[in-house]
Amino acid sequence: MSLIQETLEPIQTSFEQPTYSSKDFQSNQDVRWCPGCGDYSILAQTQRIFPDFGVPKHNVVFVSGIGCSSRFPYYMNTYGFHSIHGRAPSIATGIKIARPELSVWVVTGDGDGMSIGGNHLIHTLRRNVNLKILLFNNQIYGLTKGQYSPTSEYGKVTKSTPLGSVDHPFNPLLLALGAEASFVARTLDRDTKHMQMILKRAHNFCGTTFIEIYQNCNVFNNGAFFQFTEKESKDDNVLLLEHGKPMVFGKEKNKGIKLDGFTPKVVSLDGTNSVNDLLVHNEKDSVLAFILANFNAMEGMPRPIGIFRAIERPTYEKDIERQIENAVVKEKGSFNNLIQSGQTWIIK
Amino acid sequence: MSLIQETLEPIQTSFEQPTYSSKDFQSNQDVRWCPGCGDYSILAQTQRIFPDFGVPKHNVVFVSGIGCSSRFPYYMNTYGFHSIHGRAPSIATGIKIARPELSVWVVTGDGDGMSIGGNHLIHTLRRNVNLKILLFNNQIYGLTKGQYSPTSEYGKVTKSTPLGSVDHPFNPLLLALGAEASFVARTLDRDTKHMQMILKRAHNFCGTTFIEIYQNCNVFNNGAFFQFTEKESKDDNVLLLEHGKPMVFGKEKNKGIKLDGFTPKVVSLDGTNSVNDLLVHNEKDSVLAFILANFNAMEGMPRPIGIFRAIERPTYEKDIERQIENAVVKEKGSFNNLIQSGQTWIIK
Amino acid sequence: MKELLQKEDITIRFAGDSGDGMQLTGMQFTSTTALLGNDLSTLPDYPAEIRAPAGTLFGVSGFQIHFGSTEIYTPGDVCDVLVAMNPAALKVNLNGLIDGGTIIANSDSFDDKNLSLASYNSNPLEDGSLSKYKLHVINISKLTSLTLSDTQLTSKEIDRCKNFFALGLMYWMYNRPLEPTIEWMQEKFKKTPKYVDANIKVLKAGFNYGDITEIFTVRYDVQPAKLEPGNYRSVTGNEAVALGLIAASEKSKLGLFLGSYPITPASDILHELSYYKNFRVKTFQAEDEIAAITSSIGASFAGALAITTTSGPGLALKGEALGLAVMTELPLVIINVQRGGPSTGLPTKTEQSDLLQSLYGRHGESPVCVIAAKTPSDCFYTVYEACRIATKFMVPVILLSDGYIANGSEPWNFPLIEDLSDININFRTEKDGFFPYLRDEKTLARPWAIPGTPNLEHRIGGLEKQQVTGNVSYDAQNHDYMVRLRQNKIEKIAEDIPLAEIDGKESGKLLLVSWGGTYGAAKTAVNNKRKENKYISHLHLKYINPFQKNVGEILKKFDKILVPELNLGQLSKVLKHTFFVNTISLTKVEGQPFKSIEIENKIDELLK
Amino acid sequence: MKELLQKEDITIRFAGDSGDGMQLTGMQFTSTTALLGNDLSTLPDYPAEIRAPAGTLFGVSGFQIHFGSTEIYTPGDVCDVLVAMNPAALKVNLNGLIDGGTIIANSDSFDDKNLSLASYNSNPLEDGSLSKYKLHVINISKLTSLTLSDTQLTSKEIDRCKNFFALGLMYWMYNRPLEPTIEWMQEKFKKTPKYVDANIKVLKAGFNYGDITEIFTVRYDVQPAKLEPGNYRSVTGNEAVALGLIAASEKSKLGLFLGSYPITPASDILHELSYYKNFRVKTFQAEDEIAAITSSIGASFAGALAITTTSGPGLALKGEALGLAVMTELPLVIINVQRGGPSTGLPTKTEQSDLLQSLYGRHGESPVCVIAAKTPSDCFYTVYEACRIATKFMVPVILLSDGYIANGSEPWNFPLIEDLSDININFRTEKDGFFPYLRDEKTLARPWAIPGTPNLEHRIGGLEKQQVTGNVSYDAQNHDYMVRLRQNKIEKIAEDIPLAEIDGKESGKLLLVSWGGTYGAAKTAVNNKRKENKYISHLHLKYINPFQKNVGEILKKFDKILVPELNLGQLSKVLKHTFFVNTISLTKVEGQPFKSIEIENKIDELLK
Ligand SMILES: Cc1ncc(C[n+]2csc(CCOP(=O)(O)OP(=O)(O)O)c2C)c(N)n1
Ligand SMILES: Cc1ncc(C[n+]2csc(CCOP(=O)(O)OP(=O)(O)O)c2C)c(N)n1
Ligand code: SF4
Ligand code: SF4
Ligand SMILES: [Mg+2]
Ligand SMILES: [Mg+2]
Repeated sequence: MSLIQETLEPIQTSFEQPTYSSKDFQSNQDVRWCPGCGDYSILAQTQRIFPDFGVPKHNVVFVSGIGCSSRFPYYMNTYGFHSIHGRAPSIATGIKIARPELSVWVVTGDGDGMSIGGNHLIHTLRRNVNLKILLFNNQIYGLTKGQYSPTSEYGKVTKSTPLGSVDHPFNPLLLALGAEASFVARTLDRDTKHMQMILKRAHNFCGTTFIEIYQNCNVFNNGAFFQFTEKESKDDNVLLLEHGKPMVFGKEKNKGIKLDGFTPKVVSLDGTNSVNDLLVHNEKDSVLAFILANFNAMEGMPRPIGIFRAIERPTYEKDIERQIENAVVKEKGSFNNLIQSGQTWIIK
Repeated sequence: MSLIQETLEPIQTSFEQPTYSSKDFQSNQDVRWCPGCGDYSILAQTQRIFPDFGVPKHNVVFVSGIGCSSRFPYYMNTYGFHSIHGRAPSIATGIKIARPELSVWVVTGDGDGMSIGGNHLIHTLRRNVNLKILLFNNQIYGLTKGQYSPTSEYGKVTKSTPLGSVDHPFNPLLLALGAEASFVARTLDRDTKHMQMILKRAHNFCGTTFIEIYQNCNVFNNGAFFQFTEKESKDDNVLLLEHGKPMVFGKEKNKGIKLDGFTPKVVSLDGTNSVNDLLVHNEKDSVLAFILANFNAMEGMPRPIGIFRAIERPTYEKDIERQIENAVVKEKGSFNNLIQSGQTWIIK
Repeated sequence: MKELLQKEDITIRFAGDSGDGMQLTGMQFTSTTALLGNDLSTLPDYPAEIRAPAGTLFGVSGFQIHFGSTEIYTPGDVCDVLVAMNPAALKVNLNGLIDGGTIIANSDSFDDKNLSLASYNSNPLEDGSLSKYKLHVINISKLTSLTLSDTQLTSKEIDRCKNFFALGLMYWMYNRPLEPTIEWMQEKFKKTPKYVDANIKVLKAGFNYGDITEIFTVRYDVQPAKLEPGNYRSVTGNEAVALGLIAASEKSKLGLFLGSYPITPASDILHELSYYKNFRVKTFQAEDEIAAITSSIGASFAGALAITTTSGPGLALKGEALGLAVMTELPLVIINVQRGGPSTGLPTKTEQSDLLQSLYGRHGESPVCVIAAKTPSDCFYTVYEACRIATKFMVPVILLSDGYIANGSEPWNFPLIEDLSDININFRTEKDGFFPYLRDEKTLARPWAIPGTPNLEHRIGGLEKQQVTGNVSYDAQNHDYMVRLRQNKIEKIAEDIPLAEIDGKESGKLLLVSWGGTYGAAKTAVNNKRKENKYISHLHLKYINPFQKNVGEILKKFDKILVPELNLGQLSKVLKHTFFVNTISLTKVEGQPFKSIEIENKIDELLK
Repeated sequence: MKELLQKEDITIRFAGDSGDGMQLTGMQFTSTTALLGNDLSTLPDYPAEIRAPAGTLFGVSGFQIHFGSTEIYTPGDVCDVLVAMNPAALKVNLNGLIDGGTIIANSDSFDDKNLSLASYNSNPLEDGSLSKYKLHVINISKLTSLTLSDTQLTSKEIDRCKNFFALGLMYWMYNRPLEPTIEWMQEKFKKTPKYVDANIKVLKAGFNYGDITEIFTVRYDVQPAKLEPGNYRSVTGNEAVALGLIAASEKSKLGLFLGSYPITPASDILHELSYYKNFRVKTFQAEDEIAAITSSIGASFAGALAITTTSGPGLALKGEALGLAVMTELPLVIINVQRGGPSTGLPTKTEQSDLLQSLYGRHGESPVCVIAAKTPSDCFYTVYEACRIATKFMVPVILLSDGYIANGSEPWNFPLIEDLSDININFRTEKDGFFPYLRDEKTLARPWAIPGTPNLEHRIGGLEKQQVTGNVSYDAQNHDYMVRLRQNKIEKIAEDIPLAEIDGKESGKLLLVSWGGTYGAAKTAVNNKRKENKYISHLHLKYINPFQKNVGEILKKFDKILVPELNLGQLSKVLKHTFFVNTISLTKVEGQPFKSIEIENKIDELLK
């Protein structure tokens, strides 16, 4: 079931394929993140997967705001714009509207994208400008040295909350769903293959893609996501979402998700419950996406990663192009006609 | 079922009850809306219901941004602040944090609250500051004379979209749910009793209350909601949500809402379907609220009015008070102690 | 046959309720008068409320037109005729009427309710208080409904026609033809012919009323002005901005991108441009002013002719992002239509109080080019010039307009595309020797290398840039160098613009310096003084940052420098610290343009 | 026993990788030195990156301390000693070392990798390039690990202790006791005693290394300064702001509300205040700067002592809302800790380039009070004064600090609460005669009538206000009146502040005018010149809008006026247009404070 109209535009497929290696996407700038920062892996995966897209690198633009994460564009050997705090989605929107043929990526942090830039983010999502948005969520302000962010957990002790934060955090995916984002996903800095897969899916999707990437800030918020990324714990705490597949997880693949009314439950795949009783993931189902996004707040539920929702709808910039083409076909504008189009008179 | 933690604070109940009439809430300022504007009714209902609340009027503050709707505070004989475009939630947050004992109301428009002020709105909702937010949604920019707003429908022809808007609009309730608003409701300018009821429920709720009010702008967007407000059509197009009650609607009360998986359907209460098969409204169920909020986009579904969700959780300003009280109990601050608290030395 | 007197110029003010159609009436009178070859200037003046309750003082909407057989630079200091459709309109506008001036009052609206809404204790039409004016009390509403008594229109619809009665009467009184308005009606209401018929009937009834009744004994005629020969049209400042942008886009072959958020009095530029999809104009109504300017910055990076339009409060919000455009050295035109401040202030009134904000309203040393338009039609040339400078020097340019010239109109001897100077754009495509911050020696412009260009991949941003490479640099000397370079680059523009021209002698006792919309009143004041054989010189400044190269020189040749401004003396401050000359400020902050008499009085005082 | 030489003042710079703990080392040296009774001034200097890759040039973190037996006003123009923990630290800081100065280099880090990261072709410790300095090559890392070889610490943990070796050595060299640092370690690491032991061991090892080895033949001593008697503590500018706000809150009995959004270099004020919950301080980390200031405006309306803190880009974002505070005439203190601009610029460096933005960075005529702090401890008094003015005059006050004084520290003869002047707040409670915009005759302040007060219900907002009633008014004359009144009100503050005091003769050839953080360098320059018998006068301006009443008078008595600024001459502009005096600008925009020598050279040039 879908609450939003179904795919209207075909997925882009054919490009003249340049042959790149990941090196081609590495700029000549020194990478300046702290040693051990999760940002390195995200950069590496991006550089690794981009050659697969077959987009000429001069047609790619990375736009960011301000924050550690927002240094990202400097390291990609494409066009790039490291802008000001929170405004990357708007700058990228301007680029994309002006030049729909470019592949435009936004890199933002939980502070940059969810705090000061929250409004631009949700408006971009509702408009469905064909931008690829990567939210590096480390649940902290890194660059300003460790204040809590809008995704930091309630009670978090930080420089600006010595007695613990009393801010109920945003759930980024829930907010994106509330803004009717057409593509909503989550991946992990340390799961290199999964991240590459998600980036590729995003690239192929026509519309705004919103990807939350759990990113470890080893200096100010070390280990925030270790239970989802470390070998010992990840299998039991992460639920990999795959379209059309039942929701199974656990080291032994012996646990699953069942629905009781609207309430999801973890069940063991012992005798009483079989795989056939489990919820089956469906990227086209918004209600399911909503339920999955809410796992964060539910004790005992694994954390889903993957594509929560992917439902195409018209993109903003193509709609504009369409209006323009129609108007031009009707009557191509000419300044001389325009300026004389109302009442004019001659004085001799 | 609830995806957010349950009520933590009791609903406020006892006040020393002043005896007011609606007149007491009318200021001496001339009301300057266009004749016929839906704002008049909202003002009247507010002035009518306020005496019921038993709050001394000097403890009430109305805060607004800019727009026709935002003129509202001038007409309420309480404290009032007609601020700048989009910032009412932040100003109100400052007031409420500084003085939690005040009853603070925010009046905003679809442009003021959802366009320029969208970020403050969602942050206020997630923080759960105990503000009463009234969004006058007329799906247009009134004060600036008729441009489309973020709630205007796709394709709308306005001054700034002569060929029709290509902006997919926000669904305000969906966005509020995405921001985990604890109280989410909708009412209609012309349904005076319902509006009064909703205002009262909001008043009694402890936490941010977000109320979308469909408001007719008879000058720039006349009739936008007539199918939900006019006698001939409203019964067949409006679904009144009542906690614990099955979802029945229609002139003859002969239609209802049933669920098929996650998909709601309208059914006739003829032989095959009975009231017992219908969905029952539950203000504590977030998934249900999400499904109901999505009715807007679904052909053939009635428009729900009422309280979509009401789940209490700690309020921001009370948490701050709590931290302060604990800290003060531990050791009341004294400047002289503080300034000497580190290393000091004496020079003679 | 009634007497026909010749007049050199006339000022009429139409005033009524917001719902009375006064703006429309005024605009019709304007078109017809322009067609007759008069020079003219208009001043629409409407309330901040959309449709305030009928009859209230704050709901009065006015439209003033000043037309003549000579050149006209202002909408008129005082009116010769006041058309007052109700008591509030009379009350609000009476002090703008010249002693002995004519009042046309719609007596039907002077009932108890309306009188009390306008705070009249007695009916001014009857109590003799208007004895110093030529008062014509006409039951316009009644006459309108009589005229339309045989139609099917509802009484509400009939009442809406009454403004055309007043218009017809004015057409008679000032010897104007009805045809242009009739043609306009036929076009405008073509889908509802009943309105066409009704309106024409009423218009003619008004005209005939003047002709037939005994009330009026004289009519006036205002001969065509000796305007430059050419093709004319009427234009408001906001329209001229939109047209100028279309022209710049066509000439530069750059796609036009407008990122904007609606705000009075700038919104009409957005409205105009959003119509021009067939010019491939892309208008983006952003969620706020910050998204408006930042989307434009993105579009500029991508190679568009990028524009953002706003008014004061919006410019304040754009300050931070404007700094980014300064640092990234991208072309951008910011159009600020000034209104009354501070804060929400007087949103529908005019003012010139954003000059200092335009120059200094950003953190850090953040210089931008600032230029100002002086009249409605000058908005066209000024925005065109802004586009030229922005793209040639790779800098943000702020264009200052104001509510008065944005909404005011004048006849315009308009150019065709071939009459305009070229705007040549050279996107960088050559790989060899490319560095993002390697500059053109003459302009100091860095290359405009847009995404999509092979081999020129590069990164820009808001952190300080190393010279030449454009890499991030925290180097002390480099920062100092770059701060001064950005300043120099703006100053360099002075070498690319014409010298300032002075109107009058090159030295003397008194120089009048004007900028922006005060041009008209200043010019008129100077002309009037000259008629009295008082010679003063006049310098109008279009370029404010940088000033033209000879401005300092000019200023220093005068004993006194008078600077009238609709603020508390902002240009004065800038002249003082830039040229170290003393100035005399004449300031007025009333939400209205200067009257030339106010400037003349000051001149007299200074020449004493 | 080694020789002990007396010195009047010494400047040391500790430099190393961001991860080497240089800030901490410097701060420890500072505390100990302060306790000894020296006067001192410090300059922390760290990169914009959090923890840039080890060994890189941009990852170098430095901490400079200048201490002496006389009064110290700057962190020192040049260093006497450079402690370089790696090649990059040497490279970056060498040009700040005095010829013949001392270098302490950790030779262990001068390996091929680090040398190449620092772009050295050969090892400067070996190639003779440092021959003009006293070079001490010490294998600090090795010595540290030897010292800790018998502990259980990992080699990584051991390596983290090496800064204490350098510190111990410096303590030996400048004859400082180890006890204060040992005590601090015992407190700081009390949860991990193994660190306490290790650090103390290494600290002592460094000290003994100086004492025992033959390398060092002399030590130095710097006698206590003859400071004013009293109770002292060390304080940074940001700490002083926080303390000043606590004092103002306690004294005024107003609850303190801080709405802020983190930004370097202002964040520490937020951090400090968020600790003071037991003072009932309410800190609100808002979603952006606009929410930060508007929440403060709300809190002010509600009766709090309302503050917002930020740096340049944030101030730009607050411009529109600041206009609302101007219009609604609410008390508000805006603290702007300036940093390098424009745009993101040099976020961790200092600059004075937000002065014009503070004065003019808003639409409309939107005057606010602007004052600036001159030293770390002066931040305390300045913010206290800002609170006093804001609440007494019901106006917004912008306090300008900068990165240099915000992070720098100095010994401070601090006051107790009873030493501070009163701040009296009178909320309006009386119903009779209450009008929201009826003013106090002396201050022109309107009443502060806060929600919750019976019978004083009223509405305020951003539209122009009718005088007295505060109702919305579009009246032309009223607007003009109110615009001028708001301006007057700011000017009136001049009657409530002390006259400016000049340091030196009241007239003469040259007046040095400083503002904000340039105070120290200016003062030092003046003192140094006096030592050469060159007498010049010095005027430091704390109040910039309005200026003190006698400033114009003072300026006019000098032939030349020299204004050093870390911008392109912003105060100069303001002095010129306010007082119509000519000024000579000395400008530097390098992200660093002035060296006094730079001012001295200019003085010499002007006195020639
Ligand atoms: C207008 C403005 N306000 C504040 C800042 C300071 N600032 C820089 S980055 C940042 C937050 C960064 O957090 P996040 O986006 O989560 O990025 P991270 O460093 O964690 O990757 C802030 C508050 C700024 N640069 N500009
Ligand atoms: C900073 C700023 N930008 C723009 C405006 C212009 N403006 C005033 S109200 C408004 C939109 C009003 O729409 P809405 O909030 O829906 O209110 P309505 O008039 O429809 O009740 C706009 C764009 C402004 N006053 N301030
Ligand atoms: S501070 Fe955190 S997020 Fe920033 S670079 Fe370091 S580890 Fe990464
Ligand atoms: S313009 Fe619309 S919303 Fe505004 S007052 Fe008029 S009818 Fe109401
Ligand atoms: Mg972060
Ligand atoms: Mg609206």
